[in-house]
Amino acid sequence: MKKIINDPSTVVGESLRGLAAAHADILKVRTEPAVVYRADAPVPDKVAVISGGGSGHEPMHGGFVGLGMLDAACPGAVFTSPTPDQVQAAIEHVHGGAGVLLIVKNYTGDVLNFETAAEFAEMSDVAVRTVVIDDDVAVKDSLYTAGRRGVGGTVLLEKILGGAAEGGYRLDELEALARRVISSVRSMGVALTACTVPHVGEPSFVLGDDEIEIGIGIHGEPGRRRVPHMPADQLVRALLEPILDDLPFGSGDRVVLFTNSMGGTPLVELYLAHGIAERLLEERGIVVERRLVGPYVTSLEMQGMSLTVLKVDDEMLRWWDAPVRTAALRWGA
Amino acid sequence: MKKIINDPSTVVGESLRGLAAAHADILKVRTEPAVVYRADAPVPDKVAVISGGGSGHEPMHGGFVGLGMLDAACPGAVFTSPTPDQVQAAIEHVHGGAGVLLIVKNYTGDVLNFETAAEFAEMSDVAVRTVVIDDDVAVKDSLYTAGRRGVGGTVLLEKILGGAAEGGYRLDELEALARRVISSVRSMGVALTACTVPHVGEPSFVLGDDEIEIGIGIHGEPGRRRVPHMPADQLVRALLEPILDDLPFGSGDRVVLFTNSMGGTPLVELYLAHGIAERLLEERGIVVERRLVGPYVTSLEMQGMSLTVLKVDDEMLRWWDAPVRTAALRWGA
Amino acid sequence: MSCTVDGVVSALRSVVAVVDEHRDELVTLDREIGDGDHGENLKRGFTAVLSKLDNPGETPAAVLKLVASTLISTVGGAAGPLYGTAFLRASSALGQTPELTPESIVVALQAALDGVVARGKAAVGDKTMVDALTPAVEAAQAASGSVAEVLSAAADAADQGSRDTIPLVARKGRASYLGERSAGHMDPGARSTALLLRAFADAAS
Amino acid sequence: MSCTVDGVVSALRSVVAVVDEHRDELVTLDREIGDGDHGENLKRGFTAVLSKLDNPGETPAAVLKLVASTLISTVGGAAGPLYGTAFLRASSALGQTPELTPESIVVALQAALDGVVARGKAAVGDKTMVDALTPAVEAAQAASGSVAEVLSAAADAADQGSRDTIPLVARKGRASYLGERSAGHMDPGARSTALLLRAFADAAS
Ligand SMILES: Nc1ncnc2c1ncn2[C@@H]1O[C@H](COP(=O)(O)OP(=O)(O)O)[C@@H](O)[C@H]1O
Ligand SMILES: Nc1ncnc2c1ncn2[C@@H]1O[C@H](COP(=O)(O)OP(=O)(O)O)[C@@H](O)[C@H]1O
Ligand SMILES: [Mg+2]
Ligand SMILES: [Mg+2]
Ligand SMILES: [Mg+2]
Ligand SMILES: [Mg+2]
Repeated sequence: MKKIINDPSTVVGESLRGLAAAHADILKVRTEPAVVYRADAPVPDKVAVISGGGSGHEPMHGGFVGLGMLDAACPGAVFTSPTPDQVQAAIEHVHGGAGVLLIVKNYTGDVLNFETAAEFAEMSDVAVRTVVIDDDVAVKDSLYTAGRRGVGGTVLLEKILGGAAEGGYRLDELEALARRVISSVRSMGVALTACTVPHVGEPSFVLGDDEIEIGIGIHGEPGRRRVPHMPADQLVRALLEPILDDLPFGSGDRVVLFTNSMGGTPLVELYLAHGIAERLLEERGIVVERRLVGPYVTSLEMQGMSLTVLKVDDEMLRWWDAPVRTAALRWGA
Repeated sequence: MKKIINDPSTVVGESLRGLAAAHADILKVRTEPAVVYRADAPVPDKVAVISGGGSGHEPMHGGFVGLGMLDAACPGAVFTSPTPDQVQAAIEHVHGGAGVLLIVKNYTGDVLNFETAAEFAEMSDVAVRTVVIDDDVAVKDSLYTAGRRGVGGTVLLEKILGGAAEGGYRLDELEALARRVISSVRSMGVALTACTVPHVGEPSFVLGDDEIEIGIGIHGEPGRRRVPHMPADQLVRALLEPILDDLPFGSGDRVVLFTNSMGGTPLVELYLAHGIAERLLEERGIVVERRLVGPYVTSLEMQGMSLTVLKVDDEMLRWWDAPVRTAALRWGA
Repeated sequence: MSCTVDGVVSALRSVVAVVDEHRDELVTLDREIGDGDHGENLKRGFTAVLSKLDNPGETPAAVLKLVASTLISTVGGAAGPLYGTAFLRASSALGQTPELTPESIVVALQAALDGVVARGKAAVGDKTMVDALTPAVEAAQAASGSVAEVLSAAADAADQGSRDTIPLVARKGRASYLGERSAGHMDPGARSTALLLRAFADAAS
Repeated sequence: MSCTVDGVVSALRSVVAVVDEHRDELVTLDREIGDGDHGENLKRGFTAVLSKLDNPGETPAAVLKLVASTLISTVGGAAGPLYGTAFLRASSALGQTPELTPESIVVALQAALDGVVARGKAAVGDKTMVDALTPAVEAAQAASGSVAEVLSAAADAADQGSRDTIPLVARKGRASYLGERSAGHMDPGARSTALLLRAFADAAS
């Protein structure tokens, strides 16, 4: 394992120090327990939006902390959900009197840890609402699974909610908007290579020279099926069709298209894939209103990509377009 | 070779289509010959700033086209400098009557191709100046080499010049500023893994499981020396010391620190390295005024990083801070 | 072991050692059908527990509560809240008793299982730690004899329960994403439950 | 070959075939001490040349000018402007002559070399295409006989010159970044120069 680290057990802490040094105008970091929070937190009378999850998905979530997006992020160990006391510390630190919205990706660990924290917060009279995002169509959503995973859609959700919170939405309104976004967003991903978790030291799965894994999550977990590698035209179709068929999306729908790199896929490939996705959507009469292209929800150095499609309306677009000033996403500010 | 492409010979063209689709509000793409240019070009009475180089370094340069940075970028084949007619087309397309500044990275191919284009432009009465950036301290600068390579410093140069051009600098002033930036910036890089050029199909060099290559360029070319992998503290020092000793940088100097990923290194590692670099600079009494952290000058999927340090003054900082609105760098706009 | 605070503390020290020793095995199991962090998560948690055992409190319940809160705040993932809840409920079930008895062990184990089920909503057969803990509780109830004998029966049953997870298709936790591909592997949480119980049983004998 | 336009065009067709055939070899040489694109660059360039050979113009000079401008606008890298300049200067040197002679070949080769040196500023021994082209010009000047014989002498000398680059430490181009590590490898541009001249010589005989 070759990584730019000193010691697997100090990776997250040391990385957070670098993050804080790099973006002192936007965010601050506290440790024990680890929380990344807005430099100007708490923002009085604004609903605080908090998220978190395992590390290794950078820039998610720490890179989305700042004006118009998250008030705080709770980074767990690599690929491990954070602990309740991180979430509690985040709540105490950033709540501005108008309540807190917790954005949780649907994994058993994340759900349980955030749930515990929410119970504590309620005891100290902070109004807390939790929304769980589960946009990954690769996972069968049934009574017999832990349900769909939260993946790329999380970025779109955090941007839109962060914008609306900054714009004055009350907790109820924000929760309602969150639920609409969650029910309108779908994603699917593919891995060309596996990634190596620092404390494991070996790739999380092994793919042959000409094999790819379709339907992977973002934690290096194996996917739904292993198939021979294919040309980009076919690959993008293999990701996009299950997404479109699921909601379903149809002619005339307005969408945000998010083409995400899993980390190790170069931009030259990612833009190529994005161009194909745009064309396929156009063929179906689906109108791409906004797009996001880049490595935003990653799995360390994994090569691969995911597509996320969100069916939008004017309200969502308004908050998507609203100013944002974070380490990873920035416009209008 | 597993890549998200259809055919090695169409990679650049297809990728540019995706870039254009993703950022129609910022840039446009023309083909045959390929040029990425500002959506609002030509900007009347502004010096046009043009750069270019081989593809495979994305987001450089296409991702830096837009308000406050480049007016046009000329993308060559992967790792191959563009041809003169691309540069000529760019000049024709974006010059707004106040002359053109060409930013060329110091590689024989780039220098020769831009030189040819500049000759043609002079014939058609467009005032053209060329500056050549050569910031890579890994290469010995002597009469017996092609001179130092242009690497990470290019981003800082393009941002500062783009800001100043937008701010009304005349061609002479801009050229003078460029020469000052070039003489004040130094870089050095390391590869943990090689990258694979699509039309080659195999890695450009082979590193052992515990080997790294110090002093690499950005074209997958081998570096100065191959050494056993080392902890991040040591690695960052091995990159930073030759930089600091070269200019040299000393106590009290004000700098911009740019911690760059070669593409495949995850942000969690990059921020960790950035934190170390900040600490080492602080120990030497060097004041970090601004920082940039991310994959901006890449070598496809190569894992590795580079450090760039620019000694700044108030004039440079002013244009660094000026609004920029491009696909890859954006603030204040 | 003595069944006072001191005995519980020294049992916990062996638990820490066992987790340490089996860290890689648990990582490997979790890589196969999960995300490879279970061994590391537990190691981080129990290492933190170890650092607190010098001030364990007055009663067995107090020690277990300390373990619970430490695990909750250091383990993360699914296992953190689940094991945390298990120890917390076991602690509550013990009340102020200064010394553990075979009966109190049974009550504590049952409370732990109830806690895990309440939090994680898993049933037997879902391929989780519940598949080790459920037979362990049943065996403890059926066992007679000393604390050591009760714990040993529980550990044996948990061990068998963890093996029985191998053919199962997961329906809870991260392994459930794999669908049919989760069959053929032992559940890491069931394995760690068996290891923990074995360590307690060994310490008691 | 005939030494009229038709002959030059058919020679160029064989050049294209040779470049195609040796594309991988040139890529490999360039990977070792450069960036691995030389074979691909020339292939792209000469493929473009091929597509233009149906309207070659009236004189040998016109064909070479067409080759020059096509290479300049399609090859990129160092080789594009250098080979482009070489063909452009050779074209100028030929003037309006309708048919090549042994003497005009010598003049054209000399002009090509001068152009490459003017653009690239490399001297013999710097480990570049100049190390193949310089001995080629000298051999052509010394040779007597037909166009075929002159070109053949040039090709032989270029071949030897390219081999002689192996032990050299590069002082120009991308290979110079490697310092001492560039020794032990043949320069890709010297090799392609030798291949081009060989293809012309073979076509002429
Ligand atoms: N809903 C649940 N109920 C009971 N146990 C569960 C549940 N979900 C997961 N587990 C247990 O947690 C173990 C995984 O723990 P761990 O790897 O530490 O967390 P994560 O899955 O978040 O990475 C599984 O092997 C399983 O035994
Ligand atoms: N200054 C120079 N003068 C003459 N030939 C040169 C010079 N620099 C490079 N070359 C030639 O160009 C060849 C490399 O061409 P190519 O790989 O196509 O371009 P690049 O180096 O830009 O990738 C070298 O092998 C060398 O023969
Ligand atoms: Mg986990
Ligand atoms: Mg090249
Ligand atoms: Mg796990
Ligand atoms: Mg080359």
